Amino acid sequence: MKYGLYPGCSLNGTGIEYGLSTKAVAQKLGIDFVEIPDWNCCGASSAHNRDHLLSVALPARNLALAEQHGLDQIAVPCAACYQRMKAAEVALRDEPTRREVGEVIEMKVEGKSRTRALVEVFTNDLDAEFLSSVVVRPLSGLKVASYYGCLLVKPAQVAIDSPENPMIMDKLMAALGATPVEWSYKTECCGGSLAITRPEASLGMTANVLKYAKLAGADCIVTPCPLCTSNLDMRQKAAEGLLGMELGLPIYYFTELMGVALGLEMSQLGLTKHFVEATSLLKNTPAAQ
Amino acid sequence: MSAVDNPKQPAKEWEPNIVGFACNWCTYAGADLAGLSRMQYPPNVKLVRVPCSGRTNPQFVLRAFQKGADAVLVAGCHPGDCHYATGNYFTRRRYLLMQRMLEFMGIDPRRFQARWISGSEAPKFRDVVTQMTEEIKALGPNRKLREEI
Amino acid sequence: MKRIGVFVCHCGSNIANTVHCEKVAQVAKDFPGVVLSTDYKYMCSEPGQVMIQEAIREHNLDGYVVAACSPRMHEPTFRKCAARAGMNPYMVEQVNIREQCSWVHANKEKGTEKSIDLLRMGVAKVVKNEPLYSTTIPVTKRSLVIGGGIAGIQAALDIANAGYPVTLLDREHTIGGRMAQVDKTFPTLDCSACILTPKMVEAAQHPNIELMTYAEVEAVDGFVGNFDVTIRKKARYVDFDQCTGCGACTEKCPKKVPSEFEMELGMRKAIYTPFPQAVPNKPIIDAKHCRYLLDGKCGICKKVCPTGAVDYEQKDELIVERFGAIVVATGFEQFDISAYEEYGAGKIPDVITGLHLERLMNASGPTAGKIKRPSDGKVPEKIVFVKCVGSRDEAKGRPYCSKACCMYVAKHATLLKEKMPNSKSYIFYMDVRTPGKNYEEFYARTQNEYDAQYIRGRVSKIFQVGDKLIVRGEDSLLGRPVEIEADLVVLAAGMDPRGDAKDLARTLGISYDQHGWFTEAHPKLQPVETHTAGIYLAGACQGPKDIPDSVAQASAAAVKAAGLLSKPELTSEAMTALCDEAICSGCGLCQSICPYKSIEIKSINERYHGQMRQRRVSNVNQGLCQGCGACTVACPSGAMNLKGFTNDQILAEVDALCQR
Amino acid sequence: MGPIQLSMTVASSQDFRDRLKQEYGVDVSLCYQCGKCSAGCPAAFAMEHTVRQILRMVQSGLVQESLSSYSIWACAGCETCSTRCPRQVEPAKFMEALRIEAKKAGLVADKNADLFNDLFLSSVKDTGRLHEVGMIARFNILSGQLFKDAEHAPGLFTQGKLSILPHKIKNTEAMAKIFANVQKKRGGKS
Amino acid sequence: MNQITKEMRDLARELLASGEVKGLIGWTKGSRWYLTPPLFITRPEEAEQLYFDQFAVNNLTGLLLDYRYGDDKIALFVKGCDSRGIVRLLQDHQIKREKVLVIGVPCMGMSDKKAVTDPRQPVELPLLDKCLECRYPNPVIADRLIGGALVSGEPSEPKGLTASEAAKRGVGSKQADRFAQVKAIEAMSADEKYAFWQAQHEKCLRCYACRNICPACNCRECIFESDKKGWVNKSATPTDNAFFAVTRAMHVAGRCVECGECERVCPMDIPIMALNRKVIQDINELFGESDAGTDLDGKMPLGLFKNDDPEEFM
Repeated sequence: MKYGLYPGCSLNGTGIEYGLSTKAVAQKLGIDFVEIPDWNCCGASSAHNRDHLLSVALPARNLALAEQHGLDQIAVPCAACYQRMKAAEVALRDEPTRREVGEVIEMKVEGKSRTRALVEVFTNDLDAEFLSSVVVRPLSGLKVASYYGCLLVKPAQVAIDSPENPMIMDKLMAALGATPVEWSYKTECCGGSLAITRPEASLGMTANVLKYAKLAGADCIVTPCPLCTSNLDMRQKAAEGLLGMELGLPIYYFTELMGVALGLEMSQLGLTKHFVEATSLLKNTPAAQ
Repeated sequence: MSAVDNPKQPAKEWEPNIVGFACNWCTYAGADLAGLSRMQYPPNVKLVRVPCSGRTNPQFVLRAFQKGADAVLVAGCHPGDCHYATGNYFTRRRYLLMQRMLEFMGIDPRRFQARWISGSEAPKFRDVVTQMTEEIKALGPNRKLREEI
Repeated sequence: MKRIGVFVCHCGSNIANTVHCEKVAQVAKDFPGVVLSTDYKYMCSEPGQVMIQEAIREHNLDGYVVAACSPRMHEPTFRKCAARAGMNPYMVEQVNIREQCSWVHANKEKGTEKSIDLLRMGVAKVVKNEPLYSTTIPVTKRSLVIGGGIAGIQAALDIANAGYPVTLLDREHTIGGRMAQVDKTFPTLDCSACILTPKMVEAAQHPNIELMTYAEVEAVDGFVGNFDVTIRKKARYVDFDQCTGCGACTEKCPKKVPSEFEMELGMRKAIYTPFPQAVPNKPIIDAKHCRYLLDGKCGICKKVCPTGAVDYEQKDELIVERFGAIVVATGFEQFDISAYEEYGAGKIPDVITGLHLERLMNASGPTAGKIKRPSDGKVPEKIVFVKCVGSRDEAKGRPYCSKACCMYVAKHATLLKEKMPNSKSYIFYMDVRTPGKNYEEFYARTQNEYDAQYIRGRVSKIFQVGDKLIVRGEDSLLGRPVEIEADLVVLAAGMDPRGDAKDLARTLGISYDQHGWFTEAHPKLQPVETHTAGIYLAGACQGPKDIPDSVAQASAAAVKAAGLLSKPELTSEAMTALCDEAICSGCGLCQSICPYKSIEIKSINERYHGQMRQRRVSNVNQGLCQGCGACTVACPSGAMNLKGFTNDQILAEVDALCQR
Repeated sequence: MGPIQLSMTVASSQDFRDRLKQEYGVDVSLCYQCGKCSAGCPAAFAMEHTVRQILRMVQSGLVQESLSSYSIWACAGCETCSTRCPRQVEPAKFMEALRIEAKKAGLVADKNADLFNDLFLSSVKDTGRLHEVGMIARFNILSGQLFKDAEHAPGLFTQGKLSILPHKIKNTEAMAKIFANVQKKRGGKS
Repeated sequence: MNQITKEMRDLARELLASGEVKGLIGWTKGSRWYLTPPLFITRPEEAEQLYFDQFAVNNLTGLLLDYRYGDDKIALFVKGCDSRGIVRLLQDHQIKREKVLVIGVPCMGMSDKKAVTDPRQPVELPLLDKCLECRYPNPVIADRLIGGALVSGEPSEPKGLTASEAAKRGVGSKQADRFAQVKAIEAMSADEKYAFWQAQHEKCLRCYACRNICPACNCRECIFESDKKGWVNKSATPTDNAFFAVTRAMHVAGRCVECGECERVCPMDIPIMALNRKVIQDINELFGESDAGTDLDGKMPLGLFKNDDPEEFM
């Protein structure tokens, strides 16, 4: 299987463990990711607040580059990038928009390449049975709250699963041997986009997500989004202060947990780069012994 | 040989003559509603009342072109709303073919149009008639398929 | 050449303002066949009609054209006018120079010109008109009522009381419908069963009513006055002639199934009656769950039946019966709440619907009238109601108001307070709609006397934390988000058309709207008729309704049906299709296209070169044909023609419009 | 301050509503004020007016007030409201439209958000990518919050999550062109 | 004498002698080497006149219409293309199934006699275009079969005694080009199209040869010959000819069995099949693929509808 890969800015920065684990897991599963050459920032989280055309044009250049290199499917790990890229893909289905955007980026763009969220590629394109069959260290006993965030499931035009109760990652976790917990904050916003400009508001939202995961009995949270992860991970201490309760919830990228289940080294997956200590929970699972 | 012709007046500007076949229950009623609502539209489309759009034989359309109509409109109830339950479904099939056949013969597709206009769609009736008149005005008189006078 | 008269109407100033009526009449004098052309202020007025009648006699007219308003307005007037003067009414054509001319064109020259063109068309047509006559057809004096809910029962009783036999058909195995599931009724709070069951029994015992339960309509042929209806009588596996309804079989049956009647809050057996007051009160076997019918094991019911009524070999039976009129009263389905994922609907057991609550409140329901929540049987204290679930929600494909929910929620809140004085109801609403007699007063009492807290706003999310349900909404009057920790949430689910309503509509040949509600012939003036003569609508199948509205409409439909049955015979359409047998080659292309199945192929004998031979030709049943004319277009040879809209007439109209 | 002169405010704001519809595809007349948007809004607690109220302001013609509202900047863009809106008004798109319009009208209430957007886009414009460290550092300096999140910095560096030097794409000219062309389309100078 | 001719004569003799059929329609060798016209016989001894070769191109099914009201059972020979005409007549109730005995023959492809340069000099002639485009070389319906013919209701390869010859001659080799002419005309501008057809309509003599040979044109009285209907001027003006051409195409819409006989018999070489193929192409695209006259139970595309037919008239 061959896909174009749009890593996005975070995977070289705050989401470095997402980048590492994605590449490691892909290699292990025999999936060929070709990074879109010379890709640029998709414009999240600012372009759409300034100019609609700009917010389509920035991702459109990436789509045009993908087309040029014959990449008809582009896997996008970052949920924010996915939403912007997919929204641009949808907007480009309209002929006049396609023309206008073509003039802006001064490149031909036909809108042939499909934007795919990485989590969807790893679940829909891979047989669940196949996945279970390659698991060498099942995550038995690990109670995981799957946290999808907003950007993969809203709005409807770009959604990869139900906006209220998505299951795609829960099923993936089950295939890895973990126990997905039922909870109601799967798609509630963590406030990531406000983290810098309105930190207090953002923290309130982050804290709620963490609280309900804890109340649902989860040992940890798994996400497909670098924004959510850095928010939930980096600010968990502050959230504990705000809530007045202890949380201690490691925040994993789903690729990290896949990597562990597939038998990869934790350091190779970036698991040592977390704020909330993330390795001991996995070492303590019965499977690891 | 319009009867109001006044020989003293200069020749009038050419106006398109458009024959419309309208089903009694929807489009004809929609046209009546346009009147009741005092909507204004050009007088170029004249309606022949038929019970159902399904009564409109393609040969009537050919005859209109032959006798000098500049365009023909066939209009009826929306599929599913036919007073006779299914008539307009047959209309739809027949005129999908007829429209293509006329285009194949070299007739500009704007000169033959079919439309669903319900009894409540007076604005749509007005818009269709207005737009069609404007289109045909731009196209000029129809010479194709017309009999020699 | 026929002698034609032309009458141009001014309609006061309605036409005359933008059309030179005198000029139009003047020009028409030169049209071929016209022997008289005149104009008048109001042609439809008494003096106008007298003028026309005198002209008919004086000028010995064969036909006339009146240029006036729309024929949809006054065609019957001018036809009758002709008849009074001894002229066949179909020798009249009306040309529309008001709605389609004077009212839509401001320029008087152009209006006049168009009027002349239209009039030329009318004259060209009327010259080719022929006298037409209606025929009469007999009426089968029986009525079919489809659906045995409160609307169907009421319609059947009213028709039966008017003296006509009625077959009351229900697909379920008892009549009673939705109302049987309801505990109490607003705004009087009488017990639903107490007012419904007597009517069910009355229907069953009425000498003019034949009850046909567990049966469905398969096909409908024929037309008003004579519908041939194919009915499937589903196999019940119990011979009702022998069954005494003793209940031994139900008691011994080992197979338990969630009860549909109890909204799956309780169980029933595989051989069962849905509820104690069912009519007929005899059990049937549910073939989908019966162990014997599924794998041949068990057979206990047959063993215990004292009369040998259980018959596993019973098969569906198809019968064809003829009816003069049909009343459709198939009701509604409750909206499937699982579309509201944000409410956890269908996932959280304690998020229920109004009908669930009805069963929980009902003394003969699964909890014997104790309000216990489905998850753990706990008695709820804080109950949240959410209105407009599956109503007024375009995103869920339900833009319409379901009409009954505002009142049934008020009723629920009142009854809960009565049953559980310590409970508290919170009701999220967008608007409270109470347009019914004593409805507003009831709603006021719900707030004042029964302590219900009304909160204006739509709920956004419901989720479970521990054994509580968190309900989040905005109190839009406060402008602040609010949250309630509830024990039970009742979604006031709206009404949906029956899932198979569209199929039935197609079978009956009636129309339906985009949702599947059956369409009345006119929203104001013909609210119970359909576009298909002889088929009437009663109850919620036409759109959401509460019980009083359903019953009122049922009686209205019954009057329409009885009125039809009371006629000695029906006058058929005069403008029908007619086949020219000399030309017809009997190919049958017209047959498949006819929506009324009014075309048959018959054999005729004719003399040919001195020998008799047989030949197939189409034959139009003049009683069934409604005059759509689809057959005329299917006929390549032009053998099929439509009286009043003949090929010749339409061609003449086209020619006249093009001749300028 | 007397009552709102509705007949004036509604009439004079029709252009604005038309523009929302044409340019942003947001038709505020669809909104029947049910409040489902605000009830589900995770940031509602940080807003002085709920989304529904801002929509109402625009319906009633209080355009100025809506644009200078702080609430539109508290919106996290999570689209929950748009997903649940029974009338498909798309409140999230509406809030986004107001933010763009507020910027145009010079009515941005949240200076931090404005600064953030400036820095974000200038990073993208210059290098083609977002340089997280550079942007956050500059934001903190310019917004006068020198030490915000500073406690995380050592961790971030040692984890290799923050690189001091920005990543630059090869074809930075392409970026400059995109920004210039958008400007041109908007009728501004390139 | 070829094998198929021999089998033809034997079977004809047997059928007529036994009285199983009252008459039989076949082909006979004509006055020139490139002519094999139709023949109607009633007596066993006439069977000797029957003949079959690559010039037996006439579709005989239309001739059955002369016997449609009779009580006599008639036998006739059909090639693959002809046999679809039988289905047409049966579906249109013009003949009774029990009154016709259909004998299927295999087909080697028919030669184009228009290529004859010297009437006295027999030469190898090219195939007719319609045979190059042939999709049904085998009978779709038959009561008897000769020459190893096989019945097939689906498009198929030529079967039977002449199979290899048919393959060699290229029968069906240009199936894919069936709509080539339609596409070529569609590619023209509106004025070019009109000029193209106007030139055809100027040639038309209104001899009705096309109609007379057509198994779908089975009306008892054609509207173009009906004097009291006033549908169309009988004179052969271009506009009336256009009216005739379009109307005929619409009348056989969904019913044309693509035997191509109308175009073959046209004395003025008007590309009549381009019109029929245009309709067939559009029906296939709009309402789903179907081949008229291949299935006795098949429904006529214009006699039915689907609720979700393409919608262009909103």
